[in-house]
Amino acid sequence: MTLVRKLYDWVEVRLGISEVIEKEMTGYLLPRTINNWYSLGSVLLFAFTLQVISGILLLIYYVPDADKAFKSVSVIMNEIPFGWLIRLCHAVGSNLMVATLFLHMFSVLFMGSYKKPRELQWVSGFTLLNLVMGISLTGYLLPWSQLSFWATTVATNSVGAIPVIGEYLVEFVRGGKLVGPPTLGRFFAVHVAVLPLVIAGLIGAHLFFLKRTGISAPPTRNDPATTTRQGSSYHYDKHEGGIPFFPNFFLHDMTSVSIYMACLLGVVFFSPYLFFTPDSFVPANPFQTPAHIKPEWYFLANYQILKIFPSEIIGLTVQGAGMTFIALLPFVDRGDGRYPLKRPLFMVCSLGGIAMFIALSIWGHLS
Amino acid sequence: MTLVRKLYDWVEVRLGISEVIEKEMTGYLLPRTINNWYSLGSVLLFAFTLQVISGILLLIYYVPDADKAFKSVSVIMNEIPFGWLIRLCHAVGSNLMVATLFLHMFSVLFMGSYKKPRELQWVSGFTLLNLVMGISLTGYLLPWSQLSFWATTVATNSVGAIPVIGEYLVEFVRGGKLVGPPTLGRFFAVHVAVLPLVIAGLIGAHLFFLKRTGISAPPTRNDPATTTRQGSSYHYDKHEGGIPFFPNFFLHDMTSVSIYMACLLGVVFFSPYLFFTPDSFVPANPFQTPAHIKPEWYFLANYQILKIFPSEIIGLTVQGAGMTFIALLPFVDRGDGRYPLKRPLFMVCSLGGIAMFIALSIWGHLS
Amino acid sequence: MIPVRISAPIRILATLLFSLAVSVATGHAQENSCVTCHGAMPGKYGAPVPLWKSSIHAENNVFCHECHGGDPKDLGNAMKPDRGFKGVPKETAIPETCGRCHVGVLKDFLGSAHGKRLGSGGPTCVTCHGNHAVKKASLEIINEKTCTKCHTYERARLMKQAMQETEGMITTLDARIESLKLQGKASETMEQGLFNARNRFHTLFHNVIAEKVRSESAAIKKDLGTIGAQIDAIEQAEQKRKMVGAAAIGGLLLAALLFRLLGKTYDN
Amino acid sequence: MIPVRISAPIRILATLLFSLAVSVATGHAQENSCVTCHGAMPGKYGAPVPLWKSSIHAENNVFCHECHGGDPKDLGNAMKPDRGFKGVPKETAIPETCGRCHVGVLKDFLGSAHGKRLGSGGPTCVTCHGNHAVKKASLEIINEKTCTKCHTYERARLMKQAMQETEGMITTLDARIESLKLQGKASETMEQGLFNARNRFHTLFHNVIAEKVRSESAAIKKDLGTIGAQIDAIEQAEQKRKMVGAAAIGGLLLAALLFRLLGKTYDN
Repeated sequence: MTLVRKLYDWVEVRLGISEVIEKEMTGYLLPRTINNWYSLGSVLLFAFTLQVISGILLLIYYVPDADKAFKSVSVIMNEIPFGWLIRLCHAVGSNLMVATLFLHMFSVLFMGSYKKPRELQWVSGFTLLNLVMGISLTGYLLPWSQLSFWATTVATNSVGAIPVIGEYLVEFVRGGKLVGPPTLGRFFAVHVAVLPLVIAGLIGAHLFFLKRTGISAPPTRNDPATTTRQGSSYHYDKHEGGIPFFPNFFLHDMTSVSIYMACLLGVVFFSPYLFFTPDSFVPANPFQTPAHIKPEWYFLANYQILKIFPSEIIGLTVQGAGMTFIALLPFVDRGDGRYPLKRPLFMVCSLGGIAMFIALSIWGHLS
Repeated sequence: MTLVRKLYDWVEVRLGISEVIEKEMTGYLLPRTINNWYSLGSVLLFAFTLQVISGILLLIYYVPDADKAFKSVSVIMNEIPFGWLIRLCHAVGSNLMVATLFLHMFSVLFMGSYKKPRELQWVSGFTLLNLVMGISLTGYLLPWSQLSFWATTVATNSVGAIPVIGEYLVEFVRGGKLVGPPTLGRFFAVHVAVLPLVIAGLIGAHLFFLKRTGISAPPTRNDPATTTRQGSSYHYDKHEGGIPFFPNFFLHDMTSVSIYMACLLGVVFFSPYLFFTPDSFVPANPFQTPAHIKPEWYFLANYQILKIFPSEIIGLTVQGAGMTFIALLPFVDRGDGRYPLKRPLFMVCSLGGIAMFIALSIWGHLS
Repeated sequence: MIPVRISAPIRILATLLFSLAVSVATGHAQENSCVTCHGAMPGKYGAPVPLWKSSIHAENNVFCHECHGGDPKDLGNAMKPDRGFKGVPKETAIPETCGRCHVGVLKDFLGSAHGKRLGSGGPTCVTCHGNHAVKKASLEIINEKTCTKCHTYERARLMKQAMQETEGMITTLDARIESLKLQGKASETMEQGLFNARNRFHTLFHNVIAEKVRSESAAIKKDLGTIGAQIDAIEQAEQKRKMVGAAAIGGLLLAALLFRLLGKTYDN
Repeated sequence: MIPVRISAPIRILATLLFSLAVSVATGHAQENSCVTCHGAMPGKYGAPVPLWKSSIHAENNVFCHECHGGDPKDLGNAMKPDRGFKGVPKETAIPETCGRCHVGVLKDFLGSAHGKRLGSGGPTCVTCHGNHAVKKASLEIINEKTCTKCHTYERARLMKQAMQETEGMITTLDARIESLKLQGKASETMEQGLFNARNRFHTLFHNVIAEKVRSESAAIKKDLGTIGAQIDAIEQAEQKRKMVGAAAIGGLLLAALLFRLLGKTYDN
């Protein structure tokens, strides 16, 4: 009986840890047909953790004050040992995380995993996507560069188009009539505390939903036309005879995480300025509007929608309607079938939607 | 069938929520003899939440920079609407939270609840006490007042007495030879991000241990001389026939939380400067050492121990030994009995220890 | 906070503070050859030393040579004229000697009825303030004994009365502001206001026109009243908070009671 | 960052930038009575207008009256002497006219062999720089055609050669620093160094002593070399990072492969 074994037994007597491990790890069974798209959730958990860790390290030297923010970021990039690495990982990581969230959503979309009984997973997941975009937006202001300042000015401006409360809302968000030092304080608190907590909480809920329902099996051409679960009683998808989460799928997860990390470092080391424009390295100047301020790539479609409509309020309404439609997709698309090739209308709409999103983004980038 | 009922049923089909509620709330039974000391855990959860919320609000206007920190705190106290309330709640709350932690620990001590199979609860709880003292210490520096500056200088100095690595450690903690701007950055990151995360994680572990073992019943004079659980197998303390956590004990918890909150507001409104000295309202000045810098009341015993021993290293060793003893108490005190009046040696040692702690604190305060 | 245009009193204050800081830092506070030699001498040559030691000058590290010249660091040549030694100033040179530091006061004094009689029977600085044992200036200096050395006390009494109340107000406000400050209240503007009012008040002391003293005192008291009102407002806000706080605490204790009672019903 | 002691070139630069900003802000860029009237005139009275419009002066909003005086805002009285109108400057007054703005250059020119012959056959500013169509100064101004108007080209060629390389270095370094800056690298000290070297270099242009040009150019090149070395160091560090990065990425991909293979064995 080794020391480790002794320790394990000691804990076992007190906590019944073997039962927990059985339930969450080795006895948590996944469908045999599970594919690598399913590991994107773990990749996202990893990506979020990486953002938290790099963010905490940045907190040591970053100063959330309009006079000092830009300089403090410059010090981090140039003087603090490995400051450049941590900052680039954080900035590039946020972009890759949003990209991975899109992939995660698309895979769920095409495998029809959002359907009953997993509506709540979809809604919480889509909310998470939006919150992550929000935490990226608030983080964008913090370096207090020309890009930060003007991108935030543009982004907060559009809020003003909301009828009645719009103007009040803009002032509340900015802490004043214009983007300025109070905006930085607000965005800082939201970026480092409010949104991380809300996102962590919602990740918890997302995983809780997942564990209570059981994971979905990938759809196949031979799926029965009706789901096995029509009734009004709760049922946990056990996937008997499936593969265990640990070690089998955990190793899949680790493969995907390693590849994600390789991509992240690829950008950090070989194209570190992919997500920066020259305006990112000029301190914010409220008296000088740069020529071409564009939001981050994942906001380009929204930006272009606002631009192509004659009035901002129409643009906002269209966006709101689109977002609501996506959020409520499981309640709209209630058919039983999940195999995409058997659902032509769904395929046309989804692919069309994605194509439109990409087209709008490119248009926004070029215009 | 009302709308709420419909919604509940909808969620029930998907998540089997009734099972969760049964397990965690109405079916989670506590011993009938449970007393109000048991609600201190909930009070502490509430206190921690309050610190997190008030802390996030303070983040909006606080600037963690040596040039701006003091002024920003002054602005919060004098200009921001309700800034004074939030800041006082945070500062007073930290003191009350430490006090409540002491009470929680004493109740566990005298009810012998730390004994097998709950050693891990004790160890995690004692670690939490130390972490909360740590988060208080790091928060103490942030206003960058004379008190902050010199108390931190004194506190970090004593680390230097550790042999071999002491000097290196002091420099690492301070980010330089002396307390200065880099120290503020470090303490800020630790205070707002590192320690809150670690504490939240450990609270999770503490609750997990609690839920796996089941809660202890208060000891009585008539307890059997041997515990019911001598074996080497895991057993959950069900307390069959006990009262449910919800709503019964939850209402006890709410009573205690209300009283805690009343105490907090009592200090905030009627003795707001109880935990401040005049030096708290003078900006930090590295060239002027104030006459009587004392640590917060909960560090006075440690401070006095360091002072009464001829060399700092002996003082630190004594403290370390004492702390280790308390941390490992369940492994030292392994007897079966839990009813304190039947354990004279234990009573003498505990009361003696507490009396010594209080005496040292008073001595430290007066000296 | 120091205003951009630095007035004479502030300059003096700054100089005092600086010299104080330097003296303390270099640690040679009371050691210099003047004190060493004269302290050991009997009679009139040694007498000034203990007097000086009890003075506000000694308290603020203003040394012998600062009035009498000479080089306190060089025992052998301390009193040589080529080291700037001046000895006892002539009566008519006294205001100028004191005025080297007390710039604003010199101007006020020379313009006053007192100053205009300098050399023709009028008082000099030391007539009222004494010389070596010079004390912190206060209203006590205006008293029957001193004033009646030259003229009747009547007008002086009127002036003193007019100023007494103001002096009291300043002292009280100073204490109140200090206590707010030690509670972390923003007191900069009030402190600045009081500082200005006190300076304005101090210029009155050497202006010996009763009517002007009365009218100026009234204006200063008005300013002080404004500051007092600001302090009152802060203290009233504090009182209001206490009332809201009491209500909140009452509510919480009531809630605690209700939770307890509700809990009881479930327990049974 | 502006150094504390502000040298003449910087002062001029600041003035230029300021007047530029003001002109742009007030939006009256090219409208004034000089241009309005003369632009419509034929022959020699109208000729300067298009020339000026193509000049660096027009580009930087330096208008007719700034050399010729007069009041461009008052059409009727624009050319009255009492409005400061000067007309065409006399030959000997030309350096002084240009030197009102180009202060440092005037000093250099007057001290040079060129300047010492002012009025006795030597060149003035406009001999080399032209008058109305004045272009941005560059090494191109030193050319056989211009110089041989007065003397042989031999020495001028030597000077040009000595300066050409420096000019190239400055241009290259400027571009390299700019590119570092757009990557967020700390470039302040290098920028400051280049700014100083460039100023020092510019003073050489009006000093027509071949030996001095050569020795000064060498010293400036040495300074530029130091800056170049700093940039090299940054770029090398970047290269080194890339290598470490490549290794890390390789390691991760290998790990991915191993995890995959291990996963396969469990799956089967």
